[in-house]
Amino acid sequence: MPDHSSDARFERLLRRLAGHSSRRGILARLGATIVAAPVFPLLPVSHAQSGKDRSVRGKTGFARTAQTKDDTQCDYWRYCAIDGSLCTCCGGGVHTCPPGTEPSPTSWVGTCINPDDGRAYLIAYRDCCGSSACNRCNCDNTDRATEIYRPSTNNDIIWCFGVSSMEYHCSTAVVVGTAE
Amino acid sequence: MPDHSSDARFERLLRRLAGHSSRRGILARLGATIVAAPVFPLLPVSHAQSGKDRSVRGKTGFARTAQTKDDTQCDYWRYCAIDGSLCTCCGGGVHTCPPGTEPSPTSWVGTCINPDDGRAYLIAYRDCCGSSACNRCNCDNTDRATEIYRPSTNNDIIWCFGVSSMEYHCSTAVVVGTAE
Amino acid sequence: MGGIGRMRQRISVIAALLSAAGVQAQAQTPPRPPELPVEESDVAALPVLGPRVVMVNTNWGSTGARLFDGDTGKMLGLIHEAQLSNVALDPAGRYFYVAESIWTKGNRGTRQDMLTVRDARTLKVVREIALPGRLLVGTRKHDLGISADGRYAYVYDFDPASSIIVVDLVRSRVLGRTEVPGCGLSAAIGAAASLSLCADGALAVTTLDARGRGSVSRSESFFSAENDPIFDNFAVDTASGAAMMLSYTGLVYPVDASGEPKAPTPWSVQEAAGLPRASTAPLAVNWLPGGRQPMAWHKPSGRLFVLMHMGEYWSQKEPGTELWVIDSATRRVLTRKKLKHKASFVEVSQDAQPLLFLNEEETLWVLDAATLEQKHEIANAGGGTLTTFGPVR
Amino acid sequence: MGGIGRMRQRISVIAALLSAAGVQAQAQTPPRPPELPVEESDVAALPVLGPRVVMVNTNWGSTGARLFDGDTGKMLGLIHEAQLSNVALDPAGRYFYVAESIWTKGNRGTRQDMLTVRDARTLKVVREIALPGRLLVGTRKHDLGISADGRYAYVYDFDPASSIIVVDLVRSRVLGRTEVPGCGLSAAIGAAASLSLCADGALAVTTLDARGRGSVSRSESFFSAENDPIFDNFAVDTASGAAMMLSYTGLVYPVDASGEPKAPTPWSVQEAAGLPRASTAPLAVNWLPGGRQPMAWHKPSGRLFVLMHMGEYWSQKEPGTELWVIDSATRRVLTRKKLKHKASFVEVSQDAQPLLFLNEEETLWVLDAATLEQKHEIANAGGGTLTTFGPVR
Repeated sequence: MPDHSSDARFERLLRRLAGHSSRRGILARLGATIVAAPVFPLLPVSHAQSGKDRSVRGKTGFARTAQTKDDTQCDYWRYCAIDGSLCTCCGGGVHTCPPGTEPSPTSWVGTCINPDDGRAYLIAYRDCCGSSACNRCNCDNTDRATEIYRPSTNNDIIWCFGVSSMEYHCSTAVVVGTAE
Repeated sequence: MPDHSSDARFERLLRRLAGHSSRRGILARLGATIVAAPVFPLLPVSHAQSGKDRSVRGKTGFARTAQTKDDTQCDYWRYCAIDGSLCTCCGGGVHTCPPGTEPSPTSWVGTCINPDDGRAYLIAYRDCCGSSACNRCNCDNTDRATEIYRPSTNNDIIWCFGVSSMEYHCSTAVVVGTAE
Repeated sequence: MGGIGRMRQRISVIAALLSAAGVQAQAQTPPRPPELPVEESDVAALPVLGPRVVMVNTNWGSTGARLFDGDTGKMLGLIHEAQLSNVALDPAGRYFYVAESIWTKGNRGTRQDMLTVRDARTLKVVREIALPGRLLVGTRKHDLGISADGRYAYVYDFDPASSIIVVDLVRSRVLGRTEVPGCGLSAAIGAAASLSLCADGALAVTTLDARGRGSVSRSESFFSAENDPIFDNFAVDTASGAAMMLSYTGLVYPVDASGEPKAPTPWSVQEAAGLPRASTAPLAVNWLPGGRQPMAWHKPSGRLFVLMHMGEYWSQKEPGTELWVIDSATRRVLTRKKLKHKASFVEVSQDAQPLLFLNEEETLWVLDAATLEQKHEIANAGGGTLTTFGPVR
Repeated sequence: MGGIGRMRQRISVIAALLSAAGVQAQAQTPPRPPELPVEESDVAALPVLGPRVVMVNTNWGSTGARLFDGDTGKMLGLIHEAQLSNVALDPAGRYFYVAESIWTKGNRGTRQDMLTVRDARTLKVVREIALPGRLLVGTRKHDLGISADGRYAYVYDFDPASSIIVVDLVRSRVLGRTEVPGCGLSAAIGAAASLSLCADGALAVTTLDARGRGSVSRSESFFSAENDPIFDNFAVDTASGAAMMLSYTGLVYPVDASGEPKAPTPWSVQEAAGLPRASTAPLAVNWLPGGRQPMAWHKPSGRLFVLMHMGEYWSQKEPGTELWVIDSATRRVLTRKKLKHKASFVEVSQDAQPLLFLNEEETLWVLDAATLEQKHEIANAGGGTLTTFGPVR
């Protein structure tokens, strides 16, 4: 279980959200920017979905019908707030960018419930950038997705900041921690 | 009736196919190139469709059902060999490019029968270039259309030579003479 | 190739053409209509755009902002744009402004953010004003604002820190950048201000001083950007600074952004229809607003047109299956119209007998806004935000 | 902004996050599976491409050359390309070559024609070789040829005069340009030659000398490029210079382009099926080949796969409703298979138990080429020319 009461967890998580890649000094440049922005709630973990109610009554429509077997379908559990082409249909994987693309060190996040263990996980939706749109398995799930003035949970923005190309190819869904 | 036996007609026609625009010296540059290419039959006028048989038996499927009333439909008589978006659906006209685009001084050609007068006309399909695809009223008619090694009657080539942008927007169908 | 060789080839081509096409006798069928004249190629110009013209901005895929005459249903032209661009009309109708981001090699090379100024009649590029950045996002109207007097453009940037880039359109240069931390969007308000929404549930107004430098003032927090966000594509009257905003649950916020930003008092579209307010609880199925541009505001009559669907909460992108016409003065739903086709975008013209525009996928529908009778169904019109030309954006 | 201000803000954010998400007691439900581990983002590499991989080159609209594993039906990756590009694989499998044309400002600015060399495993750009031009046209395979030994690229240009640009791929530079007046295409033949078709109905072979300069030799005229053209997308065995070509009326031309180009002797696909040859007369309805890539050639078995439709002549772009499997040695149709879905593109793998690929709109079908049984229907695969990796292009 992660230690919720220590700064270390948040530092770790921020590093992870920022891809903890120091390649090209991204973390130094972007990490600081993200942290500096005073009212981005980077970790939307404190609300309904991350609470304890894992009964049918506590789950969104997406969470009630989500599955854990096929990550090329829009109803795969991690995709509760994804928007775009699934990288799993494009030569990549659930946390793997297809050949010729780069994972963005920045991302929007979702909080999705894994039906196998009943836990809410924090999912970083990292866009894979650098090639033209894959355009396969297009999904647009909107659990707790917000507008662009609250960008950390907005899935319409092209999240290709800090990579060499801003061409959007597909989106991955990376487990970056629990949200309980 | 044009005088078929004089060079003047061909000179005139070539000028017309080249848009007879001396703006930016296009004719000087391209006109010469076209004329110089020894085996482009620039005027495919000598064959079946330009012969005398205007009966049902002498007409292609397109010509038998072509109409002269609505130039926003693919079966409008001039469009017998057009490929692309009709400029008549894009803010232009049958020989008018939409705002923000330029007619190419070069074109492919078709020989289409006007059901109102029974004549075969030589039609220059001039692409309008400079804006992204209009993408409306897309037609692909293929009467006497050929492959790219016979380019003067190929409708797949982006015929935006000699204009400031090669971005394809739509295609016009300009009467440049009779083909009888 | 030498000139002489060229000339020789040319003569032989003409000879070949002559022998092929040359001497066919003309069959004379007596009472024939005259030959069609040979034609010249020309280029159309746009008309002056009235209030009943709508712009459909397709900024993903087959890009281009397509203009349609609402009365005839005909396309008037396409304003070229790069992917993920914003397009706005100069209030005086002289220019289109395209905020776009282009790489020198398509997906690679040097990034060039620019405000491309196009003549509103010819659509030709008049000039390009280099920008120091801009956000790349689809289907948002208020990433680019033009001040009511046409002097300033406000370009919203997020990189990923939030700021508004102010462009002096008279001098064609960037004046500067104002940070709007924790806020987003840059809708124009009056002559020298820009309206944003913030993640803490406040409004922020960035006001320019005499030298064009912005200072930000914020309202109290009045909504939850996390639990009941206001849709980015709200309706704002640039001239007066009045705006109508709509939240995911269906709360309408009548905003006055003309002075110091004040927290508005919301009312519920469901209550306006005699229904209870929408619940955000799972399993609760409500009538909810949804789509990408879910509300239009006819300012002269005070009517709102809202795209509504039945669903659980967090279905905010679902297209509308009903159109609700609401009198914002009495806060009563006047009509609930079941739509023949779902729609994600709605806009209304600001004239006395307004037209209503609906868009979904690539189809545009034009309706009489009073009778809701369909006047045109326009195929392959593109898909994206709808804009009419007038004070309300 | 100063570093100290940044640090202060950072601390306050973390504090805010802590207070929001912080001290929730953990509900302990005893026999729970372990937590999922946190994950790292990574990037896949392409496998070595076997003969049963197919490339679908969508070079208009949503561009990209998508690679699919014919056995699993899974997409392996996308090779980025500008609109109207050609993509070819180095015969040694080390590189992809993308012949593309990019303007510095999208639809305007400076034109840049280039052969972009991408690593065949990582798809990263290795280098860009500037080209002096190239033709912009959709759905053509033989605008870019790669010599059998991987040394030369042949880029077809038409501006509007015809030429072949020869690129030395070892030294990464353009060697020169050979004019092929009245001809088009540049399919690679052997180590140092390129095959074109001509408007006068001849073949043209451009052969490079030791310094990479081309000279053109032409066959007799043997077909009518005006009245019964050969489809641009013929099948050619790069190694041997043998090719199978197909005309609009359904004549098959078995071409040997290994030496001096010779006029081939055609035979009819309709006669191979026991039908009369197709008529070009109006009102005559025949079985005709059609589509954009209407014939595939499995060289080891000599089988041809032809997309056929019923129609009048000048319907050459009509997609096939039947697939005809023909033994080119005996010139007999072995099978006529009614297709469940129309198709405009057909290709076949060159291995012993070949796979057949069909494409229409955005769907790719994978069939067993012997039984014609469907193995995969792949949605959103893109649409365009199909290429398998082996000697036959």
